[in-house]
Amino acid sequence: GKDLDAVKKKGYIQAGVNGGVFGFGMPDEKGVWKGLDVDTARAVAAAIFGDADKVKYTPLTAQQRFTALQSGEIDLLTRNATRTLSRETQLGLNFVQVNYYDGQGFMVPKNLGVKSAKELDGATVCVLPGTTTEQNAADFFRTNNMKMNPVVIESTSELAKTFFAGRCDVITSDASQLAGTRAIAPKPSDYEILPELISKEPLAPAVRHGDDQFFDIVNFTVLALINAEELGITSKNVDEMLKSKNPVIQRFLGVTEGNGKALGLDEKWAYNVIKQVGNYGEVFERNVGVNTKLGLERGLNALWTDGGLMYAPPFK
Amino acid sequence: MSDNLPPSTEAPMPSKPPFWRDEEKRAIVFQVVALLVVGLVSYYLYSNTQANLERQSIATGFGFLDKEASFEIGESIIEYSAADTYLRALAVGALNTLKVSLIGVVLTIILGTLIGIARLSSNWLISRLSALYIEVMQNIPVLLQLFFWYAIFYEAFPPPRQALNPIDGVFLCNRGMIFGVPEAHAAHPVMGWVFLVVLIAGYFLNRWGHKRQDLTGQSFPALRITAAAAILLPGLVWLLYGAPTAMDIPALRGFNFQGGVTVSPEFSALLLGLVIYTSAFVAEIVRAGIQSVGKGQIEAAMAIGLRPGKVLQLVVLPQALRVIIPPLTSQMLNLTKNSSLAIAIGYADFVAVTNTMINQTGQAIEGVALIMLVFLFFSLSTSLFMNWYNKKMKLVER
Amino acid sequence: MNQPENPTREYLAAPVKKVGAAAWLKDNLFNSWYNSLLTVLTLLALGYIVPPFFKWAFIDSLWNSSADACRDIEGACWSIVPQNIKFIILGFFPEGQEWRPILAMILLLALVIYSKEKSRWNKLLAWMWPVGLIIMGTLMYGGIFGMPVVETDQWSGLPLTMMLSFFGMVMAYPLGVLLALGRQSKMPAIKTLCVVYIEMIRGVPLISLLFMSSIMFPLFLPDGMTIDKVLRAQVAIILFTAAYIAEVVRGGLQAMPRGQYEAADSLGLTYSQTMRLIILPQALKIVIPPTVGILLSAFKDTSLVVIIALYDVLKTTKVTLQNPQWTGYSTEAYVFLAVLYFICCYAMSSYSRRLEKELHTGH
Amino acid sequence: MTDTQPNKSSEPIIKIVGMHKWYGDFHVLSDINLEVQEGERIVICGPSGSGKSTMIRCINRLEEHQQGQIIVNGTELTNDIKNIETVRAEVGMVFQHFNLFPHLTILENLTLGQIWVRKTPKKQAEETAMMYLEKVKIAEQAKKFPGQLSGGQQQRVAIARSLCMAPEVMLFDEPTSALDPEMIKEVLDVMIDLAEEGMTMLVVTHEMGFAKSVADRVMFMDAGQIVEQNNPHDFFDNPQHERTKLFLSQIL
Amino acid sequence: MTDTQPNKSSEPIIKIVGMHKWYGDFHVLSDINLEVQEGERIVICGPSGSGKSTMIRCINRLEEHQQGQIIVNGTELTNDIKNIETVRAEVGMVFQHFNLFPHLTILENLTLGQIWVRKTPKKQAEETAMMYLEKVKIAEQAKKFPGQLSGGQQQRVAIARSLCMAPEVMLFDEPTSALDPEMIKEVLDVMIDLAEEGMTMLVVTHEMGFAKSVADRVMFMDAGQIVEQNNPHDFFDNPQHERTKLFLSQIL
Ligand SMILES: Nc1ncnc2c1ncn2[C@@H]1O[C@H](COP(=O)(O)OP(=O)(O)OP(=O)(O)O)[C@@H](O)[C@H]1O
Ligand SMILES: Nc1ncnc2c1ncn2[C@@H]1O[C@H](COP(=O)(O)OP(=O)(O)OP(=O)(O)O)[C@@H](O)[C@H]1O
Ligand SMILES: [Mg+2]
Ligand SMILES: [Mg+2]
Repeated sequence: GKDLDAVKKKGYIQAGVNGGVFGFGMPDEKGVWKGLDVDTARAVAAAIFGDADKVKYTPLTAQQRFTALQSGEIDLLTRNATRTLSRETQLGLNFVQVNYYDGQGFMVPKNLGVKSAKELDGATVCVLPGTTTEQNAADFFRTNNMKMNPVVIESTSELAKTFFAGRCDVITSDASQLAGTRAIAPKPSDYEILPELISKEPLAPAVRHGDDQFFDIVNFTVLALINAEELGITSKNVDEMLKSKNPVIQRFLGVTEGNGKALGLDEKWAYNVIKQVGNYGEVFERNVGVNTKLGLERGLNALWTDGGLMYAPPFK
Repeated sequence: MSDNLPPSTEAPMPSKPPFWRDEEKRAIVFQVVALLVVGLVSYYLYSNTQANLERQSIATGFGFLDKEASFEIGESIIEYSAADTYLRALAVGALNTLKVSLIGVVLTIILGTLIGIARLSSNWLISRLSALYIEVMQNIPVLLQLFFWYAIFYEAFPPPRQALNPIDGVFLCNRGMIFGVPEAHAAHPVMGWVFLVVLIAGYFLNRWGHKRQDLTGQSFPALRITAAAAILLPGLVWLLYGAPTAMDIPALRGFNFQGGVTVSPEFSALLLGLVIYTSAFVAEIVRAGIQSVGKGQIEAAMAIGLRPGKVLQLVVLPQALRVIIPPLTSQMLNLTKNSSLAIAIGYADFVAVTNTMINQTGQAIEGVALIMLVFLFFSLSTSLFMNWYNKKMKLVER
Repeated sequence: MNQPENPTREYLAAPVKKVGAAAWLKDNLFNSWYNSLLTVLTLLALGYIVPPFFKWAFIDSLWNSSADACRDIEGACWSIVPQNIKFIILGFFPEGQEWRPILAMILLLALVIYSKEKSRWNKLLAWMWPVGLIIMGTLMYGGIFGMPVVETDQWSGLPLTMMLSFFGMVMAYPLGVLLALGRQSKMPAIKTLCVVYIEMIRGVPLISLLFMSSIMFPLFLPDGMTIDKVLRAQVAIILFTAAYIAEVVRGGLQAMPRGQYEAADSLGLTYSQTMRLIILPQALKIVIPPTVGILLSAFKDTSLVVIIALYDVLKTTKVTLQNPQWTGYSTEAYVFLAVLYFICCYAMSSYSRRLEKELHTGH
Repeated sequence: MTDTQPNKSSEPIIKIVGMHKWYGDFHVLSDINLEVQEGERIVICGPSGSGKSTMIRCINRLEEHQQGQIIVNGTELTNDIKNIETVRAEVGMVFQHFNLFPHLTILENLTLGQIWVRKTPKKQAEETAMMYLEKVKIAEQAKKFPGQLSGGQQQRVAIARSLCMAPEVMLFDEPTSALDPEMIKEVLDVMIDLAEEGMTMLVVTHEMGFAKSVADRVMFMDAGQIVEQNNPHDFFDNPQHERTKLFLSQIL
Repeated sequence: MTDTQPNKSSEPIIKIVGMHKWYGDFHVLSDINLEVQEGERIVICGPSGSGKSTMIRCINRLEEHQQGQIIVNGTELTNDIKNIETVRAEVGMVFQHFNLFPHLTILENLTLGQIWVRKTPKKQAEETAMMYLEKVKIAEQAKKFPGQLSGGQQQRVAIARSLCMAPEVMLFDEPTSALDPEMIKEVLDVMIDLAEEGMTMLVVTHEMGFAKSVADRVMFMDAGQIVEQNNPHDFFDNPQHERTKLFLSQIL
């Protein structure tokens, strides 16, 4: 397809990322991009070029992101965008496999004594202006016949500080962000995330309409990450796995040829992805897992075998 | 005296040069070309945009404005809830912008004038501090200053449960300043009307006072009398109605104070930030204006025996104003435009509301166009007024 | 006139002037009752603010430590700056190539300092600026002399701020002059176009233009054609700045006495010669101080590009603050930025004031 | 010093005794003693920088003196604001550069002081103003603004503005030196009229023709001191001091 | 009208026929007819606002006339840019306020027109410039800036600047009225020199001594019309019109 050809001709992928969300897409103090979304883009580069470093990043605001993809400024959007019907249809985008299942939640200071979001009538709510965060919060309060006072601040760090200083009673955002926010609290144990999730936010990378081959590659790259975890292949053991007698693994890693050709890639594509980026579990733990500052549980993002939603189709 | 005839046809007319060397015709050709170029470029961009919108199947038009906004806005002058339309949400934003700009402009002029005068003070400390204030405030981006003031508001004040209560009915906490207002009572509208009547009467009294001064030379304390009446007469009405004292006192209920009137920290921080930043510029303008009035003018005024206050009022200020007004106008416009940074500290101004709207509807073109239109409207109306005023103030010269 | 010494003249020393600290205080701080009151109030206010701030900033503070060490202190954690300085100042510029933006900034600084002296303002200098900026651009972009290419999307931090404002200024200047001339023109169509442009641009906030450039501009272009993000922001800044320059230059043009035009006309100079040789050299000189003022606001205003996700110093600082380790220390980071901006702006503004004085005493 | 007081004996309207003034360390005026009788017309001349302006500006306290006494019409000039106002209302001053108020019409320029200082009713103030405008022969310009008048006209307005306050004394500081030759005559004519009406006048000027024809006394200042004063006849024909002779030889 | 053309017969270098000019509705110049022969020296006088400046400014198109013809050295002044440039290069103008270019040195002021209009090489232009500077006797000031010269010197530079363009005609608009009396002489001397060399000159001035000694013809204008013109002798001694008589009585 034309997008894939253009990417191959350029020799790198131009990826649109958030640029300001720790754990998902943000440069570190050396200016190196880090995060789950970033690793997704790197995986795609590894699949196409055999080199995960063949990515250039374009930080985008919420308003810019879809136009940037439509106008061809970027090839791939991995910027924690929620997959919705209208975006797929009206905006001319194709979302691929979800790489993070999120949902909007609330966090409160424990000393408020609030145990459920339903008890928040009349509360002052700190809101990060996402695309639908404000709307979701308003909808939730309206359906439950409660009143809210929003305080909408553009930047996560400012918003977090404001919340910790007590300007708001409660903060609402995607659950992934809430966990991160709690992590940076002066005393994290003083805060708790309420059980309700008031929205479904399946975050997925997206490509333009019009190049199905490129769509397939991106889609299966994400799935390959999940599949590798299912198969127990990690970046550490992938070389040994090459020698595995398991035909599923052989097919997956390209020892048995066929998958690569079908996608129009090198047969070693999945091997490259896992070798250079790791499987989904590794990516998750590295960027957002319990041992990071964000400290997120796998939850919905665990493999289906562990009670999560991550499930890869057979690679054959 | 020469006769005032229109050009007659008898005298020889100047002969006509070839058109390419004719100044007037050249000018016409040049202008037509310029207009054509601008037109063509606009058309090109327009047609590209149309094509792009079509291709990406982006819906355009302002039809979305009467859809339900379905988001809440932190503060509003008019009634608003998430069930209202986008149009109303935008109106709330525009009013919020207007509110912070208007109050900001007034405070900025007052503060800026004070500091500008303080800069000229003979008190070393005061003039140095004003100079420092001006330097520091002018040279730090206003966005950073907004962060600073906002942080002060939410860090320095206690949470609502430990709210400061300096005077009865007034609470200070990190939710803002909440104060009690008298509960609605039949006396209030009457008091309002009486107040208004006193003001109008005061205006005429003042005019009468001037006339009397013109006639007799005696000045008349019309302002003082009006001020006294403006306080006493509504008070009298209040007493006549049986002195209703019921107050709508804010009380902590649930998470927040209920009742009373709240001034939010976001509004206060934005107002303070804008006022302090802009007043530094205004101070410099005022200082330059005052200094632009020649020493000779002041000496001449003193030489006819005017007191210092009158020298300032009758001679210095009217002349300084002419120098001050044009740059002051641009500073007022800057303040209005800078209020669009509100989004950084959570005040729901027009830009912030429009942003949310763009996020929800994806109508970026319309949103940006609306922002531009609204600000253009604010700016142009201010400029028009100021130009009119400036023309009025202009010195008549030969 | 050399006066003969006047025999009757005896010079007396001035009446004894009170000297010493006490007299100075009396003269400058307590020379009337309200001045005394003001002094006392001011001192009280200072006493209330300064010591706690001093304690926070200098006594209880840490200057270069890990983020964890900062958790236990009361005062400021300045460590956030040295620990992240590379990213805050230079952003994404590739490792190993840092010397390039640093050299470019030094070059710019040298150029600015060299231009300080009024005596050096000549044709040579007028050429040095564009050439200098081109060299800086080349240094940043690379691609020759074995310097690897660094795409504009990796330009960030302070160099980006400087580039946006200085390039913005240099490019906006001629455009602004043309607009000013257009606004003074006798041709109604040209005049109207210029007036509309200037008033439109001045009437809207810069952020709406930046929005335009980032969100809407791609829609203006034919399918598949994209323009570099930095360049788009740069264009928005240029268009914005040009409108302001136009107004300043117009002031200078209006200050030119009619006699200068007439003298030039009667020598037989054409319109463009008159402008180029007689009017503009004088008019532009008059407006140097307000022009520096515009440069200053351009410099401060570049901080608004955060709104379209360009990584100027403010954005790099904000990103640093996104890192959970450092999120709590935004005050310190912003104070650092404020000082950085203040130093740059103060240098420029005090220079412009000196210039104003110099130009004033000149003829 | 040759002292030729006119034959008047009453209390002098201006009395300066041992007055000194410094600008910083610079001793501008040194031991000035001067008595001016009512109706006297004094012309002050001297080289540039000799302190002429400073001296007459001290008389209505536009400058402060540091030593000695200045008594105007019985009121001594001290820091007392009340006294200063009294004196200023009695002493009119005409400046070299007119210093009309450009934002007010000619008429308003003339009524301003009357209304705010003298508390005269506006109508009456306007009548007075028109009277003086007629006296200086520009009544028809009353509604114009200063910027619309020629220099000579402006200076005449400035004189009228002072006269409106009905001052006891008029001070003129080089009133004609900013004017074109033809306008000088206009202004001098007005001043001669005034002199003939018996107004007390102190005039700093180098118009020696004027000095000769109207002055009761001509004073010569140099280096902050009054070097010589005499009646015009003796002053011009028979100057006593070398310095005066030199000065006169240069300007005549 | 008494017409005393000098005894020359060739085609006139300036010819104005039935020229009218309006400012808006105000009829400034009415039916002006004038012929100037090469080498003629004409002095124009008249009361303020009578249109003297306007008339000579029409001659090099600083003002546009609406009716009638102005022909300079065979070229008619119309909207044609080419013609305007031709005429301006042939007509030099000296203004009351000199209008030197303050940002250029004296030398640069003089070479500017030569280099850009006449396309003379710089070196040659400088030589010409120095020659004229010597003629007006300020060659030693060539490297200075206008702000550093006195008014009289500036006006002489302005004259030299015009001369550098080797004009056929020189227009002077009250060239001495912004000057001090002593400087007036300097400038008049230069103008007399020019007159003696046979330069065609139109001079608006009220220096009647100058008019008497050098003018071939003196013109009196009033209310936008040429009221009277004559040789200086007859003009001053025997003016025909009442208006002229009145005017002369005032200024002489
Ligand atoms: N504000 C001031 N500070 C310091 N020195 C001053 C000040 N004003 C005037 N002088 C000095 O005082 C001296 C007397 O000045 P003054 O103006 O009285 O002279 P003058 O006799 O009026 O001269 P001129 O004829 O030039 O007006 C001069 O040497 C002047 O430089
Ligand atoms: N641009 C203009 N617009 C309108 N009226 C003008 C303009 N320029 C001059 N006038 C009027 O035209 C008349 C003639 O002006 P002009 O300058 O030619 O007079 P002048 O004879 O040169 O007077 P002066 O001796 O004062 O220089 C005057 O009444 C003047 O007010
Ligand atoms: Mg003086
Ligand atoms: Mg004239």
